[in-house]
Amino acid sequence: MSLRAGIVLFPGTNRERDMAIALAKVSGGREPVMIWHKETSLPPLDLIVLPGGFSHGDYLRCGAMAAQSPVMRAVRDFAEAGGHVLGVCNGFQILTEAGMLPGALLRNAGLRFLGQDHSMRVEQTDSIYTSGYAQGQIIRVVLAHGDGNYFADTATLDRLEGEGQVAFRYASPSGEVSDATNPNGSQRGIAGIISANRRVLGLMPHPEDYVDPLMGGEDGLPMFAGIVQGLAA
Amino acid sequence: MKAIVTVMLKPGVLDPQGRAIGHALETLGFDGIGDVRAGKIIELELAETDAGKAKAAAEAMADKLLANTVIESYRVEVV
Amino acid sequence: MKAIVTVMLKPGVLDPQGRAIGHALETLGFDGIGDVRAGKIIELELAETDAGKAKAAAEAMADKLLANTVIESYRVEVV
Amino acid sequence: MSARPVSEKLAREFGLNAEEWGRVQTIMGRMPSFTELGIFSVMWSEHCSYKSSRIWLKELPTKAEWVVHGPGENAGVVDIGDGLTAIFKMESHNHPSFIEPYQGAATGVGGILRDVFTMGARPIANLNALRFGRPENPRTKRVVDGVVRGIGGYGNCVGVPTVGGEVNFHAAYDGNPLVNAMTVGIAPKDRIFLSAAAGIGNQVVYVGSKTGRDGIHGATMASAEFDANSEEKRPTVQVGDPFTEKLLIEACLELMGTDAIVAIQDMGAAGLTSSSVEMAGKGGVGIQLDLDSVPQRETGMSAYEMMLSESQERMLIVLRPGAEEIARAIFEKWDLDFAVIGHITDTGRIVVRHKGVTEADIPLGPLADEAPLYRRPIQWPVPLPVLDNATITCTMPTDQALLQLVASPDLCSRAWIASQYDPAVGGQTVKKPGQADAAIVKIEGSNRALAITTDCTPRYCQADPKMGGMQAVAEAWRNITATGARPLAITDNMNFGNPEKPEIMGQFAAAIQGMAEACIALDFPVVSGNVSLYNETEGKGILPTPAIGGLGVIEDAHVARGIAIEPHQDLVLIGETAGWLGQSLFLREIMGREEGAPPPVNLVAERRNGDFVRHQIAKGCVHACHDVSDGGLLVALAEMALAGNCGLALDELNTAHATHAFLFGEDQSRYVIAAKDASGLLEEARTAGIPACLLGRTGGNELTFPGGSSVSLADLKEAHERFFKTWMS
Ligand SMILES: Nc1ncnc2c1ncn2[C@@H]1O[C@H](COP(=O)(O)OP(=O)(O)O)[C@@H](O)[C@H]1O
Ligand SMILES: [Mg+2]
Repeated sequence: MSLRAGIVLFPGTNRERDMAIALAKVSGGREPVMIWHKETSLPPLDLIVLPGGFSHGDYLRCGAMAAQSPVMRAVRDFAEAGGHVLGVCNGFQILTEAGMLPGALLRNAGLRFLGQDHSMRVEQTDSIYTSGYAQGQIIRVVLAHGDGNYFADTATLDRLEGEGQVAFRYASPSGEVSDATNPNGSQRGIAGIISANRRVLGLMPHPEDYVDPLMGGEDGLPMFAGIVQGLAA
Repeated sequence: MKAIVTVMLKPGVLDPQGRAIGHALETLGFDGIGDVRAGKIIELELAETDAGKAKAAAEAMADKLLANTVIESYRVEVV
Repeated sequence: MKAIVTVMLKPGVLDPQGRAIGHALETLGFDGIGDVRAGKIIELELAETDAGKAKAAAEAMADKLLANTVIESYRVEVV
Repeated sequence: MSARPVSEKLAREFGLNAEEWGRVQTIMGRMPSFTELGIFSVMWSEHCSYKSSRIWLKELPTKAEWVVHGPGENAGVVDIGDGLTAIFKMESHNHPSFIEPYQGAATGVGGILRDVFTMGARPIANLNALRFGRPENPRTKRVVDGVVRGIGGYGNCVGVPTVGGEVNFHAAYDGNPLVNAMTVGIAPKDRIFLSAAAGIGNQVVYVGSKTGRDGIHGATMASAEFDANSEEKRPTVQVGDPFTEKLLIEACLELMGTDAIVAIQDMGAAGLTSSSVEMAGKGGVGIQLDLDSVPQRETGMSAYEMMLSESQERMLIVLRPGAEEIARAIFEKWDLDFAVIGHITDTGRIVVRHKGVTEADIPLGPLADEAPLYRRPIQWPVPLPVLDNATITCTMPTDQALLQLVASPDLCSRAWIASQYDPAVGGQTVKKPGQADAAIVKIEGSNRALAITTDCTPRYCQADPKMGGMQAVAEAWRNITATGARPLAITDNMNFGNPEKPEIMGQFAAAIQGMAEACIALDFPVVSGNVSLYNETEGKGILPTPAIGGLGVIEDAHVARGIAIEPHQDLVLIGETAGWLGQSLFLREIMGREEGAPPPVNLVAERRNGDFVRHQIAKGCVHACHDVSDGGLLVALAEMALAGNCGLALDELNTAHATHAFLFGEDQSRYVIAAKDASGLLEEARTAGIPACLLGRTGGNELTFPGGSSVSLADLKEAHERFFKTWMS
């Protein structure tokens, strides 16, 4: 099946190619459409991706200005109508700034940009994004962010945990989750969360950068394969 | 008029930057340093000449864009 | 006492952040927006109880660490 | 700055000497205006005119079948096959980075990116070659922190992966850190954009950011020594805006997809002045600028200020007739300034108009051709004498010496730095920092990949500038070779002290000679570069540092090798080992001596050994490969073990040399190869007359040395990672 995916381009977006390559890889080479942030309506799509980058330079707060883009109204409508939206890194920040996912992403606790590999644990598998993994599976991903420190108040965190909305947590390669395995100070080691209806996922790490052993790994591939499978069903 | 919007993290939100600054100041030999909080300040030149209206406008800007009220609080001053 | 250090880019120094904020506010439909400058604010709790001394200490901190005086200027207020 | 009376005194202040001032007056045939004097002074600064270095740079070989554009353009261009070219250059931002480390380094990255995309290339990789003062110097830490943050802050935001570089520490850089940034881009061979203006009447268009009073006289500052008053030069610091740069890249590449552009040039050092003078000068035409139309960030700017401003993220374009609307629409889409600020004339002059006044009217030919050119007095360096190994008795056990070496600032893990950069954005990075001797970046949509490295060993250059220059080129060639790629060409960044001192000019000339010999012997021409002189503070110069940025190509990225070993493999050493300890890190770090001649490079052996290694990799006989450089053989082996998280055991040595000399000597042209079964490779080496010997086997959790001592991988890793962790905590 060929996936109709759209990638939103904000000024300063820079991981749209990485994402397009990953999506094309699982959809028989079909390239996703690129959607400019000034658009107000969307073509028919199965999936919208908000990719990584530094939208508007990450000035003021990461994702804050992008969340106010004209296109975001259409993205929100799409999600409210049950559409699937994936936000990675800057895309995750935009989703929280737009209020489409709870919480916020603060400056990394170490106050430095993190450009490195890290492991994360798959915390739930009942979404198209996570169904390709086993519960508790440890996957290796690329981190590339300065503001990935997930914050929400305790009530929100408890609700997310209770509803199975914590999708990924930072972990050691052997699967432990502790302060020592938390690269950026995120509350409860949260690397990604999913909406209650399991259709909107936001995560800081970059699964799209590990879809080819040549580039160092393919632990991200099951996410994209799962998306295609899920949306074909 | 000029509106000055000061944006600080809310009290319950950990402020690693403030903490790092406090730590660095101590390392530099300054003492008697308690809590340190880091925030942002945005100074806006506004065409508006009525102080009340300018303040209201700046507050609207803060609500909409300048502050993220999930984690931040703000105050507006008009000069 | 509490010292509030406000750090802004010196006049004439490019402020890409301020520019982007101004632009975003215009896109959001706010009008009459002139120059926008973005800066930092650092609030310090100090054990010092003498206002003059607290101010002097905060100024020393700003010179040494809080401001990059090559491109930034600061002001200190004690409350 | 308001206009001041023009006089010889002012000319001096602007950095022109008496003779140059005389020449300005002759060219003009009258007293120049304030703005005109400003234009002459920046165009004739060392930074823009290469007046001390040009005659020597001519000695570098610049041609090969695969060279499309050599030095003279914004960046060098080489053919990499499949109708594509790689466009690359390295550039220094040394002085700004000392004054304001974050912004200095950031704008350095921004500047070199523009040199590359101005030619039509999409930037695909950044590298940086950094030299800092002693870690003990309290200032060094702040400089390192700021420079690393600045490089990351800019490169990460523009979305170009930072894939490599190098770092050294030495007291000679205490007051003069070096920040050399390199960018590599890719462009179709038939869509390369040059800067020579053409077409009388064509519009000259300004795009990007607005002009402010930033960095006025930056070019002259970069051409002056620091003194105790250099604090006062601080207002020339520029702030970079990587967000605008990202938009500028996209907008320029979009415009380059149309046929709107006749010529395009970034505004680098000396901004509007050098870009307009160079474009018109190269095209043999004239140019008229109307400064009233220049997008301005500040009010009341004078012609002088606008002509000399070094505000970042700006470009100058000559458009084809009728292309204005297409171009304007693209830049408006990307929210960038766009303004027609002049036109091409047939006068052979640059004419600058502002508020109805002609502020400058200068003949371009003389401004460029009659620019001063100096054959400065030279005192040729006397290389240090060869160190007698017999004077080195080492009682430190091998394991301890290794641990101490890998923990030293020049050899320790660079992960603390590299992990603040995004190495992966773009999704094409095959080998990231630390994984291979050269970074490997694939070309999207193809199996082809580039191998990219930066190299220089300044302590060798200090001891013998000619041999040091040769070694730097050879090491770049070797690092590319060790990945299996075919070396194509280099860019260079010549960082030296005050050229008015004969001994400094001697270092410069000797380094060039060594580089040229290596380039010729290795078919590795120079296609672009940069010269940074006057790297002195209060009369104290840096180590001569001819940084080399090397580029190679490999047809199939899958064939590229890294340095990581795995268990059950043979370890083979290729190349001759004489146990050369002079200028080695062992001598400095373990024996506390900085002495002797550097290891000689035998260019014939270099080429022969390298060609053999590359051939073996192409045949699939090599699992991992690492060149032997700083720290010698045992450090190379330790790095392979750390990269693969795999131990190794060395056989007893079969050598006449002392153990420490064999294990830590820095003889050149050597590689360590790990292979499943090395017997065939050893046999082929014997037949080909290549020195090769079996060193031992991989496996286990420790490194076992001749004599039986050992180090655990865990201890090795701890030692390797300790320095930055402790220093920066
Ligand atoms: N050391 C060098 N070796 C070879 N070419 C050089 C060297 N230094 C400068 N060049 C060449 O001289 C030209 C001018 O360089 P530069 O002034 O750095 O350019 P820009 O104006 O872009 O800063 C470029 O083509 C550059 O490649
Ligand atoms: Mg240039």
